[in-house]
Amino acid sequence: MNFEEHAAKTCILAAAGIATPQGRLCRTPAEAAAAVAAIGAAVVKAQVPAGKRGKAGGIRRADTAEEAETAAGAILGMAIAGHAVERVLVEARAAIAREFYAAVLPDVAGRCPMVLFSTEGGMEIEEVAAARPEAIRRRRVDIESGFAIADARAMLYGLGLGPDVDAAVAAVLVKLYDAYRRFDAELLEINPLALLADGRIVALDCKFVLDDAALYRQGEIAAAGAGERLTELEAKGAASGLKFIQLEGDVGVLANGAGLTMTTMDVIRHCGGRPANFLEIGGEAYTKSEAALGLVLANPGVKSLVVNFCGAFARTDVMAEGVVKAWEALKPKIPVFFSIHGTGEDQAVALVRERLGIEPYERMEDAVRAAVEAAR
Amino acid sequence: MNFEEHAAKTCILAAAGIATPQGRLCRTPAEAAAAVAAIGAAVVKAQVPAGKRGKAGGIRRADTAEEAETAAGAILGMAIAGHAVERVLVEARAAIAREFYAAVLPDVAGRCPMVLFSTEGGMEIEEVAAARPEAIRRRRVDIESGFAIADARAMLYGLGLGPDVDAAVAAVLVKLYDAYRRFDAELLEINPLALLADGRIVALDCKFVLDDAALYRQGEIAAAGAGERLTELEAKGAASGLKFIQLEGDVGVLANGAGLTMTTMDVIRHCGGRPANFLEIGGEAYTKSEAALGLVLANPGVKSLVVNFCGAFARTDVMAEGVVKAWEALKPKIPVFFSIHGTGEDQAVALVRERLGIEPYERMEDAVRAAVEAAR
Amino acid sequence: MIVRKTDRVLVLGITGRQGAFWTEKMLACGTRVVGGVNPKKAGETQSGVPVFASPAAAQAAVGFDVAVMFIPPAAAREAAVAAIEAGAKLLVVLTEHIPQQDVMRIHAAAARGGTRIVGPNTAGLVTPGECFVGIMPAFNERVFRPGRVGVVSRSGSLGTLVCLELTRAGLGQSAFIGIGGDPMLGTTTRDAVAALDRDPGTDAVVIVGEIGGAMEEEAAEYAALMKKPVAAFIAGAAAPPGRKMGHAGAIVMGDRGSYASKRRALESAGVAVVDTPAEIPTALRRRLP
Amino acid sequence: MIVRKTDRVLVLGITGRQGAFWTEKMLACGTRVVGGVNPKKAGETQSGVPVFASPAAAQAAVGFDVAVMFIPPAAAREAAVAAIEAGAKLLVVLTEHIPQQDVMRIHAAAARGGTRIVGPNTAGLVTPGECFVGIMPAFNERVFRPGRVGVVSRSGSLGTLVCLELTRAGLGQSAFIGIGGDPMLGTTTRDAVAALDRDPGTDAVVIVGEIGGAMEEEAAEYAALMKKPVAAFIAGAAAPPGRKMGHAGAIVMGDRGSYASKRRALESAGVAVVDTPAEIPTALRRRLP
Repeated sequence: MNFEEHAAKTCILAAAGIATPQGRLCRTPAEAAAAVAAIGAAVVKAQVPAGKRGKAGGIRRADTAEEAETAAGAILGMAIAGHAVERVLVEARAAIAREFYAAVLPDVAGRCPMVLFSTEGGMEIEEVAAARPEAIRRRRVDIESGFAIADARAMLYGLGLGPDVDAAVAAVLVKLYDAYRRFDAELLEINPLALLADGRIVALDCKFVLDDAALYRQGEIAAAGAGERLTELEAKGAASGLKFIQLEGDVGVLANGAGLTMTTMDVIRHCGGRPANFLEIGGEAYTKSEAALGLVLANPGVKSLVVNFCGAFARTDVMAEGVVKAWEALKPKIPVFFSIHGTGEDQAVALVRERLGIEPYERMEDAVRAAVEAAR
Repeated sequence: MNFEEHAAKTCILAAAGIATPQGRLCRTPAEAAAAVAAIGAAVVKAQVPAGKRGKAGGIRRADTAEEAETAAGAILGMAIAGHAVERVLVEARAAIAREFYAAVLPDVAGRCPMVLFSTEGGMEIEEVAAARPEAIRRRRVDIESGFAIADARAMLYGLGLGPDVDAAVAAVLVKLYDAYRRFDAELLEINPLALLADGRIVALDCKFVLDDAALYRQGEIAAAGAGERLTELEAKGAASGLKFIQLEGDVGVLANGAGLTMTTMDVIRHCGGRPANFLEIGGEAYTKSEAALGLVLANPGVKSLVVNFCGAFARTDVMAEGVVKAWEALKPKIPVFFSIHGTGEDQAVALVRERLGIEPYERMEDAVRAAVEAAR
Repeated sequence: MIVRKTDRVLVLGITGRQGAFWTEKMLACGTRVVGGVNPKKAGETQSGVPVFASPAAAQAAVGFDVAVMFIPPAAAREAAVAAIEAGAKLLVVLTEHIPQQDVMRIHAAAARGGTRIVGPNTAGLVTPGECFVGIMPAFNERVFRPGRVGVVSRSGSLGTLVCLELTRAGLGQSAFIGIGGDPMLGTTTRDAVAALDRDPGTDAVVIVGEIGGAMEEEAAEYAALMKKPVAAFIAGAAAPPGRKMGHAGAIVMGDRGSYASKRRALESAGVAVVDTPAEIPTALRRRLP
Repeated sequence: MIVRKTDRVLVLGITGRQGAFWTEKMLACGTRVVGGVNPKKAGETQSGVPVFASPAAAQAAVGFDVAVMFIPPAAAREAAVAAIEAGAKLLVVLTEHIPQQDVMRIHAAAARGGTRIVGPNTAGLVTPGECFVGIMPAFNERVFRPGRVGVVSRSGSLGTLVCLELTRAGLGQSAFIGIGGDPMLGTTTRDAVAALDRDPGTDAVVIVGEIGGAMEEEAAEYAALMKKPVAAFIAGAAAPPGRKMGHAGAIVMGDRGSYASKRRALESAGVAVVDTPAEIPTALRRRLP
């Protein structure tokens, strides 16, 4: 779950005790103008759960209330990475001496958290990594012993920040790591972390991604997250406990398990067709094939359908029963092509044959090819 | 600055380490349905910076995704205490054993913070105070020594909650007080604070009001606050650093100082008229009379205007100069009635007389009476 | 809290624009300003008055009774506590918008140090013909004249208008006590009314109140026992509920702090509550012996 | 991580619906299940197997080599650490949706205890004709047949399809290693490929990969040095970027984890990458001696 900048700052950094600029969340140009009147020269920043807002024109400076009104007027209503901008964060500007980068993220190879710090703040860390890899300090953390001030000081050793800045940045890194742990972050990044002209260290931006699997124990902050922007059908899928992703193609897909579903989509593409959706009914969700088929068929672009079952844990007879029921109830006008194997196969094939009068294909590739041709 | 329930929970209680139910913030009925699918039986609650949402129909139960869709559909778009409901908090329900009340607020008489606790949670504390005042425990806090576990235990003594609940509630009260101090609360209230059937203590609702005067040092959380919902003109006023409140009357008011402005409004009412606004140009704002007059005149309901100056710190000549300039620029078609006294009076009166050809009234009551009659 | 010309006054923030301006005005009105504070300008003089590094340094060098603050909100707590700890008997806090918990800490320090606080967010104290401390037009003879009516006001601008009305009607003032527009004040309406009741130079009292809080109700309890006549005007009858009317203390929440509650309490106590400020002199005259 | 019928297996959460169901299946397939764990049902039996209060109790009483977890996400870390500390040589973590930082703590405990982790979010391990551990249809003879092809798969359902295709084509399997759909696994594609490379019963290897992460690229580095032929199918060529495709590990961020990157790496290493699962047997046959 992504958090928009303002939520990451007000929930995570504030709780961590990491300073951020004075800011106000505004919905209208008039509110933005009032905010600048209250806090002075500011930046006006689009609030969307996506990066690269600056490049998209979603970040502008405003020295006066009038400029804020203009800036907010331009940004509100923009679309950035598919997200309509509904709110802007108006945030006080201050004189910046230097910009750093700080983050905590999982190190897959080390199977542990990793703290990152760079004196090259303000640009994409991938660009820094490509251009000046030596500018990035990395430190793997033993998750059981934690990350202490001494670890932070060791990371900063030799960067020549000076004792005051060293101490202040080390304190921020420790707080950042503690917040990463406390709030079950998948990613917690401050870029830039600014050293102000007056010596204070302030987080000018913040990216926080909450581990979806930890939501059950992070109920306190979950409501501040942006969630995924879902289409109406995707939300309906989520409401039925189904992971449904709506795509732009015309061949509907119903398969069990994430790997098999992706593969069905791939084979559709391989045969020259375009998949209309991803929809997983893996794990316990295999009992929900009736609702699942309803979703696939509600997608207006669908012209034909592939049902591809390969039962292991999931019983193909149970899944086929749901599909047949949904098919009889919805009476869709589109052709459907089956391939059924694994647990419960015989009963499942018999059911489809008798109730729908359809003969499943022996190979899923053949079922897919037929569906792709039918959609043309 | 009021915080809506979800913001109070995700920013303040989460940072304080006080548990809240799993929740999701939703903008559409489909999102609400998906949230219930994810978290189970829930309450759907209108998010507005106002109380008594339940009585207004802004809180409903939903056991299924379908019920959540219906409930959210009914609540979204409602208006509660003048606020359009744009978002609902969908929050997991749990079996509740008891409901308590806990709050920290300023005790004006003691000039110090006061912690409140009551075993009668879930109702308005004013109603409890009226019906069963003995059910409310109050404890003044010496702000320099703070509020410790021992203080909390002393408050709970004799309530018969049992040792486990006693300890858990005491811990919550200490955390609540610490959050009150840390986040410069004007009010921090949990009602109800629930003892669940499984023994956990969970905050089911939360009200947090941030001291506006402390905003400068609470920049980290300010963006999570709801701000005041302002009319377009009020926001324009705020953008000029002016406290403007738009009312439904027809006699515009321009006076210096909060007390004198309120009094001018009162005298308008006393004379049978209806004031069109509150607008303070007290303190340093006295130099902004030009912008201020623009605001007053932009209010479409205004049919006449009273300008009432009583200069002390504020110089009436400076204020009159601004008014004359604005009047000459805007050329309004409505009549204006002046009363001017105190610092700079002679120059101010001469200015109004010469440039506008208007003779100020000796007494503000007479100016007001004339304006009220002109507005009829 | 009636200031006298014998009171030695220390101006905190004396070298700022407002501090310097009002120090001149105070000196011109007879106020015994003995020094000012600005740690960065210690050793200099301002308006002929020595500048000290701290209230403690001022106390040691010249001694002071009253401190008055021209200090911005973010620095107010520290400055106030320093003045209290240096032994101020009276501290006049002009500053508006001090965070509430800082205000509580100032009050806690004052309670420990035995200092009386006036304010925060007051326009100050005036003893017409004698001296003043704050930002009131004490020098304006159309507004203030020496006399025997004591005025207590939450608002500076409205208090000025009321004194103007009194002066216009030939009623001079024994003292003007601006208690401040904040919700949590060191000196309440009741405290100020009681001080005027005890003051031999005061024959009658005017309460200039506002909606919000319960100070007028408390003062009414005291006024019920007074022999001196009391008149009152309460601002905010026409204010919409739930919104702060400029002053942080001026807000009606539910029934609390309402105009009706205050008027009812004062009238029950025998106070003459008038509808407009211009009616105050008449109302007072009727009750004066 | 090739399971053998001599391995003593402990089932954590044996009395739950899935735990009980799959214990029956494992026993029926020849797996040497020596016990289960449920603190509340210690002393009882399940499918003829004793239930213990903890992995430590089971180790003391009967001894075990492999533990397999039918445990919900919120309890997974505690259960896993208990099994590791009781001396599990191999821990099969079937559980999906374990919080990532709990996964890190499991891996940290495993590193200290010298335990190999398979998973999280794996469907388990199958040695056709011998035994299996997990939730795979090892009992289905249309899917699994003893043979000499080793299969490594992130996905259970797709791994099943691939084994079905091999069996259909007359190619039996030496071992199926489900490594799991999570992003941070105890056993990577490379680890599993290396194990099959060392296994004398394996003549060829099939990699069933997915978009997301860098495991296929790492495995390619190893495969480049292998003598045994390797074929691969990578799922997710048609997946939209930036979205999790059911598996937490299956997500393309920017270039990272893309289909193109994986295919390029594997082909450079001499691996036969096919477009559909059905092409795997043909591709393998071409390279087998």
